[in-house]
Amino acid sequence: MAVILDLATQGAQMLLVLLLAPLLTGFIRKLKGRFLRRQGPPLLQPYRDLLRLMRKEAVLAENASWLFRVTPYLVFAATWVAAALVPTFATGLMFSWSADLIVVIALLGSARFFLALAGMDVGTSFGGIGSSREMMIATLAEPAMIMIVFTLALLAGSTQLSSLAGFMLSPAVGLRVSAGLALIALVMVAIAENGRIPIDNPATHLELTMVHEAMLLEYSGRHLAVIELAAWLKLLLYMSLIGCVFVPWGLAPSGASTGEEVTGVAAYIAKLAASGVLLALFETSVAKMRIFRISEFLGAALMLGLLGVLLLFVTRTLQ
Amino acid sequence: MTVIAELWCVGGLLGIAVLAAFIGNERGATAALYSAALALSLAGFLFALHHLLFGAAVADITLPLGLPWVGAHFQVDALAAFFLAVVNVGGAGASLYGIGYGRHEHEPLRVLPFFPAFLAGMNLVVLAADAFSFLVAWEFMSLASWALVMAHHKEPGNLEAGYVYIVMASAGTLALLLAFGLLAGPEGGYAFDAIRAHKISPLRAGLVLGLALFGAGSKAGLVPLHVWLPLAHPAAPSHVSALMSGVMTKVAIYGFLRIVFDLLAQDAEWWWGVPILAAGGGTAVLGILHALMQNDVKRVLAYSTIENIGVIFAGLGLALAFDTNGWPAAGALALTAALFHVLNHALFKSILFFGAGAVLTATGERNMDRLGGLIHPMPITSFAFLVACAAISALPPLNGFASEWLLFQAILLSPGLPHWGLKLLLPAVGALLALAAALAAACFVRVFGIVFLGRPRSVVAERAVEVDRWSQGAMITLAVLCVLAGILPGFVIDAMAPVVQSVTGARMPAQASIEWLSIVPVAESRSSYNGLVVFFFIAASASIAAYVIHRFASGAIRRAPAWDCGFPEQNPATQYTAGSFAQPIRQVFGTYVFRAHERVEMRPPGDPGPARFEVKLHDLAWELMYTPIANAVSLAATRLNQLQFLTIRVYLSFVSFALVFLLLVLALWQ
Amino acid sequence: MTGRLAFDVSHLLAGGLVLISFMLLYQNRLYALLNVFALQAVVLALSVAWQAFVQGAPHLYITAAIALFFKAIIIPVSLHRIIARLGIHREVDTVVGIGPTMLAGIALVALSMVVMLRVTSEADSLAREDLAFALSVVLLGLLMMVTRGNAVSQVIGFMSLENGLILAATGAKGMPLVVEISVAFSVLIAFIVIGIFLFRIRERFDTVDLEALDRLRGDQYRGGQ
Amino acid sequence: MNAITISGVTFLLIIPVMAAAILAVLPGYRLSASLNMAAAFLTLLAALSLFIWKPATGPYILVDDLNIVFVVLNSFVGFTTSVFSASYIAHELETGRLTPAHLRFYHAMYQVLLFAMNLALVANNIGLMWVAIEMATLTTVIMVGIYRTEAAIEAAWKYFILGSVGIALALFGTILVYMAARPVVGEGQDGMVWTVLIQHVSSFDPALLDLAFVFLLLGYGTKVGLAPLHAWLPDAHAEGPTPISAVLSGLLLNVALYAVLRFKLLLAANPGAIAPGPLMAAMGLASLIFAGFMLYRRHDIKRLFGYSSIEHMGIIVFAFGMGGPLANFAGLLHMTMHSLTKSAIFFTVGHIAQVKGTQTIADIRGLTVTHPMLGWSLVVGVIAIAGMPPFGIFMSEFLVVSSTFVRVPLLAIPLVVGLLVGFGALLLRLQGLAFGEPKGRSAPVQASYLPMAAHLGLVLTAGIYLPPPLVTWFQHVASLLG
Repeated sequence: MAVILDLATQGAQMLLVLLLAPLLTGFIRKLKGRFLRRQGPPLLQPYRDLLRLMRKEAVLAENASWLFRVTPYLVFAATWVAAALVPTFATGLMFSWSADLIVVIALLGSARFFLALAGMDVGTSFGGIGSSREMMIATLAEPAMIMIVFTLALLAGSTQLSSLAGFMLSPAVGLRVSAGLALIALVMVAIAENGRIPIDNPATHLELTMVHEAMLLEYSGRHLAVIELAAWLKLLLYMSLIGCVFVPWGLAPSGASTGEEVTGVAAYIAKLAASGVLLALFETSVAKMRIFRISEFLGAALMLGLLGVLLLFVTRTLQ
Repeated sequence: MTVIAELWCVGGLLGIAVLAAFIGNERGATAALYSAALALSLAGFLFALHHLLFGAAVADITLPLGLPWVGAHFQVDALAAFFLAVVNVGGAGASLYGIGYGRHEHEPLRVLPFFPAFLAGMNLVVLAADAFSFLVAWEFMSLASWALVMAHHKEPGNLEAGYVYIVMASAGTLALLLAFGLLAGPEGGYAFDAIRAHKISPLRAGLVLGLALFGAGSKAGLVPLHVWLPLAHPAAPSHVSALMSGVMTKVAIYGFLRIVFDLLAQDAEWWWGVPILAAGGGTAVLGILHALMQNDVKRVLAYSTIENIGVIFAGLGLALAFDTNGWPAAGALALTAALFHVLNHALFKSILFFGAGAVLTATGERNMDRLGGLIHPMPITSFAFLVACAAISALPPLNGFASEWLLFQAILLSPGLPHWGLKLLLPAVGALLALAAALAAACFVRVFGIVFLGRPRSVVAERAVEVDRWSQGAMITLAVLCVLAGILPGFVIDAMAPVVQSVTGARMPAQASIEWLSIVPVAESRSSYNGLVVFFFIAASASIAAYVIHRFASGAIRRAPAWDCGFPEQNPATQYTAGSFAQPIRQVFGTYVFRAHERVEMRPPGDPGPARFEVKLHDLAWELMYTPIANAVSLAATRLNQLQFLTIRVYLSFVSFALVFLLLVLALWQ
Repeated sequence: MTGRLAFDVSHLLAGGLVLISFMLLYQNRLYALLNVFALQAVVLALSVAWQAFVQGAPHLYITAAIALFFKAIIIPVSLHRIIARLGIHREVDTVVGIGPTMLAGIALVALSMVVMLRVTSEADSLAREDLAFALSVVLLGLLMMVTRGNAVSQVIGFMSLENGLILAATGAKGMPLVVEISVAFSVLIAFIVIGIFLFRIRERFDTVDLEALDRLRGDQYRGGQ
Repeated sequence: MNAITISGVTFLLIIPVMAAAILAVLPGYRLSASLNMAAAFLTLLAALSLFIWKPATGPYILVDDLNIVFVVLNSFVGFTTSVFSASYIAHELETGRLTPAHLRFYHAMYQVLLFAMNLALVANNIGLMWVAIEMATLTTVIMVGIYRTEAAIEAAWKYFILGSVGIALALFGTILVYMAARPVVGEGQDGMVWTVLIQHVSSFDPALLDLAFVFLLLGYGTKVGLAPLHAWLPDAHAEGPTPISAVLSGLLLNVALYAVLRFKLLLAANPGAIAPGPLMAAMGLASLIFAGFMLYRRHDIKRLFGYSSIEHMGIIVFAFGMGGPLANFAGLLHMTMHSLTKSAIFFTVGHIAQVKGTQTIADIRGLTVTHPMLGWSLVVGVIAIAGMPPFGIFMSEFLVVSSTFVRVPLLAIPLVVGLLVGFGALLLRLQGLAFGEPKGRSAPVQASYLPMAAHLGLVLTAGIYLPPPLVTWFQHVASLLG
């Protein structure tokens, strides 16, 4: 019985993220439009896009290989699994133990790996640009992310997201400099990883500036749809990650009652909305930076992460 | 008795080597000899595995060979058994590959005799249980591999490669020799048992550590002792490159383990982990950065070997740090991670070199910028290669990730260490490793993307055809092993438990019993990873998505010319090349690491001539270390050489000066 | 009383040899050098003969005879011939000037004295003094070979060195094989002299003739590294 | 004078003399060559007979554990070299570098040389030893000059002059030893009989012994080829007929070394005398490092290996200088192995120079392609001489280096550096010679591979398995050497 219930919750979460992801993106687009004194696309536009793309036939370049066709599903699967592993409204999900923060990062890494390969598959110059830049960004973003993980893990003594969240809820935490640094670093990494302004502009197709989009140029129809969905999932994932780690309030503990879980969902949606607003504000208020400034941007994130770790030792050994 | 069985295998291999010297040129000899080598390697592997799994007693035997009053001691304990397994699995793979690949060899007599000898040498290093036999086997291994590097001695650069290799190798051997000299003591107790019994002063122990780090490190390819590796490994025939990169470096690591973790165990000090960690971290990052800058496939792979060696050494340093600071449990975790990575690297690096070899036979090209699009003519090869790329880039659920994950888990235990230095050093090393991992991903996206994807960049690439079944078989088998080790890491860890137990005195909790076959380094609340479930989830969700879409949405496909943002370009030269792919990363790291500077030479407007772009990279290890040494030697040689051209009178005056000098000594000596 | 006398005479002769070695160093004309060397040979013969008499060792007379006839007569004469034949010009070319050479010689003598003084006197004093002189003669001969440029003077240096040896050998009371040794050495010297003649060695030991100089002593071609 | 009773020694000495006499008059190369071989072989048998049938020690003849090593080694290499020289000389005759007259002379001298060396080895009387060594030197001088080219003559001349001075110094040392002995053992005969000396040496006058040793070390050291007394060695090796180079490196150096060792024993047995060890160690080290650097600029293949002989003599002398059971054992082993390996290398090089018609390294490339047998045996030989396993030299170097590093770490560093430098040079040349695009003539060669195969086989076996009797024997000698 309990197993069924657990399975249900797990499944619920997976469906939830899947459903919420487009909505979040739509919400952000809408907001950005508003901030720019525009009407902005309707809130549900992403769903419509998805459905339209799904119904279209997929056009493949002549020399596209099997890898090109498999990649979208792999990317989607990896991202989805990763997103499913991050506690959204409840900790202690059935399979929460089957992976930890490092695995989540690695899953996103494999998604990127295959996407980059797909970008090079057709053999167009833009695909190459996209892949190469994407990997360059990743080489800086990933270590930064690992540093953040270190900070949190050393803080909580665990890389297990549920126990992390649990620890963050506990009074033992208090206010910590390193946690703050980690938060800033995490936000920066999240921006970079999701190709948001100032790193990359998801809305642009201006050849020389695009990174993520350049890899997708050759995709169309259902493949494009799946990949887009994966990208939205990723955004959602990062937001829920920040949420569950740094503002874990409202998370339903393991074996919680349905009531708590409902409140959990509510809190979760509230967090998403909040972070969406923040992101939209941020994106409208800054300009995109040149591609080679990115290294400095992410380098800063990496430094912050490392600093967080070191400070952690200081504070730890002092107290 | 495992040791005897293993020795028989070695004897068999040597026999094959001798036989090969005579029948090497016969028709069908190649296949026969490689098959024999394959059989023996498999036998060796099974014996070792049996010893490892069923925890047989430490087997020991002394033959009346080698140093007369010491004899040749051979021993198989858990550690040896593990490395025997690694060596022989690599050897078996290479032999299997060789059955097919060997046919393309022009001068089989330059390869066939030395290949089994090389295998035998590596086995012997692991089996040896006294200093003399160890060094003999060690140097024999170097020698055999040198001969294999010289197999294609007419190709430009190979002579230099072989020379640098053999000199570095013997420098390393001399370092180990000195180390053993200190360990054995003036009475010359060269047997490992005697050495274990013989306690030495802290200073000397430190010295031994340094020498071992130099000796084993130079063979394994620690920066800055790595310079020979990217020259020699690519020069050899590909299956030999696979052995050298995948297996021989591991034998070097075995040597280091044996000396520092076993023979020196009782003399270890708390700070010993520090230099190893530093070397490991630095090596990892520098190695992979170099790899990203290379255009020769095999060279890239060689440099990536250096990176992985760095990772392994970092793991060893971690283990030593934990051990020497009285935390064997953590040490066990770190050591497990390191050993796991040893196994993994042996597996996927072999596949990668096999793949490179396959490409070489199919196209005759090693330069990435003349390849491309090989995924179409060579589906099997490219698939195996892809798996290996994903594994070496530490992507879940493959084996590379499992070991890296364990390593990170070990690093996360650093706060438990008493010493400040270590506390602060470990996270830094962790950052380096993370950086290395990310760069590795970039590096292998580059390799696979440029070589196998896109459009052919040359005629040879267009004409490529898939390689023979044997080679495919070898690659696929190893790929399967990669996947298995990735999704069922628990069993591997348990298999390594006795090794770790024997070395650190502690072991990781038994994994096989944990539900759902996930692995738990310390405690589940802390961290756990389940490759199987992740694999299952990914497979499930991918196929569900695919099914749903094809079922309910469109499954239609239309082939069309590439869109390429509206202006497609037919010339494959417009694709991203290896160089251009690496350019952003070169921009970021190059200036510090390679003193890279780029020079663009644009024609004036209206001039139809092509623009030139060139990049200069420097390997600082060469410029700061080796060139000065070489210059010094050559200077000394030139100066001293003038003594060759003197007159007899001057030579006589030397004699008389010597005489007068000695007489003076006598006169003044009390 | 005889012991006293024996000592004095042999001492005198040995000292004479050292003195003559200095004279050899002093010469700067080849013929004069030859003559001085002949003189040294004579003195050596005397001292050997004296030793034979004192020690009552008749076989030493043979050595004395060899010294007299071979070294004092045959060798100088033949060298004289060679100089004439090969048209070697008559000066001794001194690589190091006469003065410094003398100083060095004195230093060497002093050195040999010091070294010998360390010898405990239980080895009887006669032998000890003889040895000291012999060592000086040897060293001076060596010095001559080193500081004199042309073949003849170097041969002479070698021979005076060898005189020192004979002096020591005969001084060593009851030493066996002395005769054989002196014979052997004479053969050696004969070889050298013949060699000089055969190979037309004009100026220095190490050129057989002039254009040979470049190709000889090996390894002067520029080969690939 | 009951010294020479009929025994193995008698044959050891008589056979070569008689052979020399016959060969001097015997015309016809084939016959003389085979006779040469036969005589050498008989000598070898005589030497071996010494094991079973050890002669009594007389005032002139001594056969003990120390010199029997040298004697047997000497006769063995003497024999194999004669086999090699048969095929080598045949070729020289074809190319007309040697005339039949020369050949008679050559073979006779070869036997005289063997005789002289054997005599030097079995001599119990230090005077006799001196005479024998001088004889050996003169013989080799003549053989070195046998080609009558300017280069050969100069080499011979240089060898002759330096050798003579060395001889003179050695004689002076010998006299001094006698002087030191006389007060103790009395006048005459006994003062030069080594067995007597070693009994009473403890009461000799140390100062005289020191002085004597200085002269002996320099005198015989010149023959050993220690720097800075080495100058004659490379040229003599380069310009003479290759069999003689082989004998020089393989045997004559050993004989001189043997003499040095004998006197080292004397000194070691006298409490008051200076320790000869440091002196020898220093000279050995100097030679090793010096030769190591000299190897780099060599362009003549035989001269190259001449320098390598200097290097190895340096190692051996260093080992004996270090002393102690391990180092002495290593020294003996190294000496044996070096003789075998180096002569094998010279066999190979001789044939190579003949087929390629040059000794210039730069003109010889890719031997393993054109002449696989020669090329690979060169590779094996050089690898062995460079001290790589599984060959015997590695074992001795292993022992020397490791034992040194424990006892005097600071000495081990220059030692290792020297070894590495030499190794680098040899391998550099080897790769050029054996690999790469072939260069120079590629005519087939009729060579006798048997001698080199035998030598290298022995060296290989020794590297893996030393038979126990040999070991105990070496160990005993090592303990003698203190």
